Amino acid sequence: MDYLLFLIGTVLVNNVVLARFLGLCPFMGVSGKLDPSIGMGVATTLVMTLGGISSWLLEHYVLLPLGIGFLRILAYIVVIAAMVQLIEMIIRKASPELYRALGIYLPLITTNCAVLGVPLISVREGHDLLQAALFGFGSAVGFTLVMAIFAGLRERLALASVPAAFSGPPIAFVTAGLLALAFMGFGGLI
Amino acid sequence: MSSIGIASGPFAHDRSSVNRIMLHVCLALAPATLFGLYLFGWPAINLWLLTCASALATEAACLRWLGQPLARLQDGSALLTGWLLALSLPPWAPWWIAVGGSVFAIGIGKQLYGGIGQNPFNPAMLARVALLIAFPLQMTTWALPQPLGSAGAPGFVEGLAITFAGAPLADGMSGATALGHLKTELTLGHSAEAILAGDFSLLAALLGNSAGSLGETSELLLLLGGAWLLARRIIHWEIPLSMLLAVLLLAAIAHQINPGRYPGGLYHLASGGLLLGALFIATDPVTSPVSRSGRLIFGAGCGVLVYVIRTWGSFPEAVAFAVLFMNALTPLIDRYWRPRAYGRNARGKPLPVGRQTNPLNQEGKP
Amino acid sequence: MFNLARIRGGIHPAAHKDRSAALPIGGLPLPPRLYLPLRQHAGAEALPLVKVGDRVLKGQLIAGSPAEMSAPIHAPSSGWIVEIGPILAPHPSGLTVNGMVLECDGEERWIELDVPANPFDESPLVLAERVAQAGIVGMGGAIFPAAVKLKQGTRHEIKTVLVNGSECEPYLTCDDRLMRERAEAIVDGARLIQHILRAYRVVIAIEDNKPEALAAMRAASEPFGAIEVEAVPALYPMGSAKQLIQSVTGREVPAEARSTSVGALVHNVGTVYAIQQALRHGRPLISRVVSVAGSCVNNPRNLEVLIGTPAQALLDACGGLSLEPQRLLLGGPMMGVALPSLQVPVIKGATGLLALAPHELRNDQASPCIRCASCVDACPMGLLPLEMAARARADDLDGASDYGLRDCILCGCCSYVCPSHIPLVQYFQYAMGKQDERRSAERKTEYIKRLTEARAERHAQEAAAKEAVKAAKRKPADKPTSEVQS
Amino acid sequence: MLMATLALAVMGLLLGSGLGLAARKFAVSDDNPLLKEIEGLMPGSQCGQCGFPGCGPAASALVEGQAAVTCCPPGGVALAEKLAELLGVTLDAGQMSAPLLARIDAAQCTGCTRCYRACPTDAIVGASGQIHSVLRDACTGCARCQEACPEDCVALVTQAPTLDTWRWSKPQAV
Repeated sequence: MDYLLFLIGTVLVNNVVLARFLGLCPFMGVSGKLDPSIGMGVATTLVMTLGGISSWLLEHYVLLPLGIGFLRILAYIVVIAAMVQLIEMIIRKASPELYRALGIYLPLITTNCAVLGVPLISVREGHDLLQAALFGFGSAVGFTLVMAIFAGLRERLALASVPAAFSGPPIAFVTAGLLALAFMGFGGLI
Repeated sequence: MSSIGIASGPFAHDRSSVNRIMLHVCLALAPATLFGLYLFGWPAINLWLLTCASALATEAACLRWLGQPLARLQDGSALLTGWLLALSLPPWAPWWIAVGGSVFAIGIGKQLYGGIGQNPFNPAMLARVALLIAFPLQMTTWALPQPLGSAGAPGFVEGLAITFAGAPLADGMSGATALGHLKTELTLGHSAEAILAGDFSLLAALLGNSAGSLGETSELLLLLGGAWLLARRIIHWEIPLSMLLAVLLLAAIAHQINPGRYPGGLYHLASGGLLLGALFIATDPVTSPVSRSGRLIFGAGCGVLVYVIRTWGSFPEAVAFAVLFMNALTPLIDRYWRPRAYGRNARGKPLPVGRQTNPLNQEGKP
Repeated sequence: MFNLARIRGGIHPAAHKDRSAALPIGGLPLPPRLYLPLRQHAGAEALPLVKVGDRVLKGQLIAGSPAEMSAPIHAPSSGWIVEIGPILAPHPSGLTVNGMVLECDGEERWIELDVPANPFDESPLVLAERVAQAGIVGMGGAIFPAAVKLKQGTRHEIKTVLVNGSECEPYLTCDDRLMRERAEAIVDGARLIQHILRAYRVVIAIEDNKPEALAAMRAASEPFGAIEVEAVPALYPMGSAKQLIQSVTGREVPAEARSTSVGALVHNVGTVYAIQQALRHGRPLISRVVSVAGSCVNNPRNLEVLIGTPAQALLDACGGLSLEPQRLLLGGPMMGVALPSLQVPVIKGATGLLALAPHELRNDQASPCIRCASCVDACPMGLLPLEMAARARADDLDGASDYGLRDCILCGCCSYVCPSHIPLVQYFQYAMGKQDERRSAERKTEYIKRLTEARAERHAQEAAAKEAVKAAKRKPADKPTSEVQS
Repeated sequence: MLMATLALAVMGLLLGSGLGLAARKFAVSDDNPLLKEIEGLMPGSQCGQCGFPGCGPAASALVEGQAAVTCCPPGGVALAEKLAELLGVTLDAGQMSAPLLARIDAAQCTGCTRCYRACPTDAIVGASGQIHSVLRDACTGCARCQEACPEDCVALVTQAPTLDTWRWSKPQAV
């Protein structure tokens, strides 16, 4: 039950995009169409969950025992970047379709600040291994949820007659703000 | 190779129009509004007039600025937005809440997206949430009902002072809403049953004689208006039904488990803006799904969120948040829950040729 | 009644049928000239078989069908062919179509008709061929060659022949009057079709707002057990084949399939009557019943009209116009088309001629969609008209297709109920036209590619042949050596 | 310090070799399938209206982004839309001009067969000494015949709409 609440909390209440403001570049960049945004979300979920686990292992079995915690950011980046490379290769081999859909955004996952930020937050909060994994997974699910919602909204906006001055990114930013407003309702749930 | 100006059929029409729909909704809101205005007196009347007028003014300014025909003002949508916003505000709120809310609702919530029909979020609820977060104090100061002409009721001039000069409410004049009261008392460790037994009267709540925003007080009059809209087929039945059922069901289950912590379904139904939301706000066609299954899901989602946020969240009232969140989900619902097309299965594939059987109606006479 | 399935959606437009339905089918004086488009049917244009100046007799074949998917055209009256060339088409564009102009001599002299003895003794294919030769097309407005449908039907197991007497379009009463006045002939025609298709049963489906037609058809079909007359609810678009099949048999025609795949075939009562006339009396299709109605017409009624009669003559026969109509329509107000002028002729698929005043018409001032979903509720096909139109507007043709454009029957229910007065059907027509354009461009590219390849191959062969000739010329000199080698 | 350097070096070594192995295991051949696909889409009449020597070079120019998706008049809007989708660019349909077709002025034609021989798609029919005419369905509007004609009697014209090519226009925007 605790873990379930923990998960809901990470997905909705402390949503990685709308409450922590991490991962904003893919949030704006890949959300034009629904299918790629869900693909991006799935890829990110994979990376973040694995990233959560591997960085926890790195933290507790390498960095802390060796007393080199100050290298945390550097080490995390190296591990996560390597993992993204690996996943990119696998996707390219397994599903050229998905690879073409995600295009240049797959390497972008490396520089998705959420991918680095989530493990760092996880360490700061002192999670255990399961919590770290859940935290990574939950954050990514929250990310995917928001991506999907936002992509759905943007697909509709593409058909709306938005005034010329606001069409495109401006109205997308306004919408993102209003979406965050809607998510504020979850405040205090956990 | 083209045909500019050549009209295509059909040439007949059922004479429906957007402004008739909007005016029907306004008319359905009228009884509950009039009663609310009577209950809360002159400040409420000022507030209501101010909100509607500033909504119309904002709409007119935006139409002018965007170079659209001013005749669009007549479609009644801006009036309805202002009206709904007024109904969701504390009745004695100061003037700038009304004006600011209207400008936000029409300007950002609606015209920024291109005007009527283009907005993804319900403008009135957007404004209410924005106001609630920006001005929590003003948005949660509830006047107690003081019907026009009753002893303590403010007169016309005092009403103006309350609305425009920000005259502070006297101590005896303000109170908490039923939901807010319950929330506060629960955190103090009292049991729900005891709290409700002491202060909550179902009958008063249904009739509307309790603190709250202008439009959420008289449940019976709201039901009356909603039933009329349903009968005129202006709104669909799916959203109100599934939304109310979801709240009732969750409340009943929770009440069974722990009556000391969770009040029953009727309490939820009769308090706050649930009925106003279910009948008039969630049913806004622009921001709700178009298919029947989609509307059922939308309503149920609203209901669940209302209950969850009311019970465990930090806000005592949740209709606005729930509606906004489900508004955001509407494009996805519309995409995945479509009606089944003739000759196709639910997933959009053609029905198999030749091996179709219908148990209800075989070939030939039964 | 109780075994009828409910169809989805649909609308109940005001019928406006009373005035024209009250009067019997009338005639009109022979017009001086008849205008005969060479294409009054779906498929290939008919080819003229006569020359300018030729004298023709009533019922004489004057244009033949070049393909299976076509229909021949017969002279509606006797006279001379005075012109073969472009004439104004009964089409909203106001463009012309190839056609013939027949100057009537007023004698109405028939050609000698080949009257078959007993059609029930003949084989189905022979009968279907006779229908083809009579130039009969779907008279409910679909203008699909009737014989093609019959021949397709003979290749499938047809359980139910549906005779479509629903006539769901407002204003139109031509089928209603035809059923009241010529019930025996229609029942006879239905039996002939049953014979051709070897169908198990025939259902004559009539909307329940036509009690007289129902009574007349019931009386006429009394002696024949296999023929049922069924009242279907008055609901537009009940007359659409898919909806009628669902309503009567309870089965849906699978998407992208024909109605024969569920063992049903639908023919309009007008078509059935024309088939009966052809098979019993040898008469080709040269006239039809047309409803002349609308509030601008002085005396709305049904007229039996020779094909090719200009619209103006019909209005004159109904007492002329009481006021200037806002719009002239060929067909009903839901699926009919606006006419460019009163000079256009009546064609085989013309069900009605309407002269409508402004108060009977849709408001042309569209406002933005408010997603009220009225169109979704009204759509008899279960589609999402608002999404289709939004995508058509953004030129997202694949998106529009995905939201149902591929299944749309253009019935217009969505437009009828739209509170924003959005011309949804025109958006669909536009998108379908674009798709059509795209397809024909693809076909052309394909064709050009084939031509280019063929040309390249021919050039290669020619070059090879030249090379061979050259080699042959050289050969004699080479010959001795090759012999030595071998 | 040493520890930190060592740890990072070991990590880099391990991850690098892991990635190297993976790259070998999940290797994908790198030739561009796009080029073939686009070549297949082109009309193949080598008419040269795009400004490239033929359909093949045009396809590679398209892949490299040197040519606009609207460069092929014979392919029309249909081809442009497909190319735009394949290449991931947005198409402004307004850029496409209406397709032109050749028309031979019968009064001036001497039946010299030069246009007939120049036509890359065999769209001109007629024997020597007889008046030639153009087949609508096969003409790409490439203007080769116009260049070849000694009498200057070939004109490139837009098609007049007929009932078959007439289309409904988009309703005026709301």
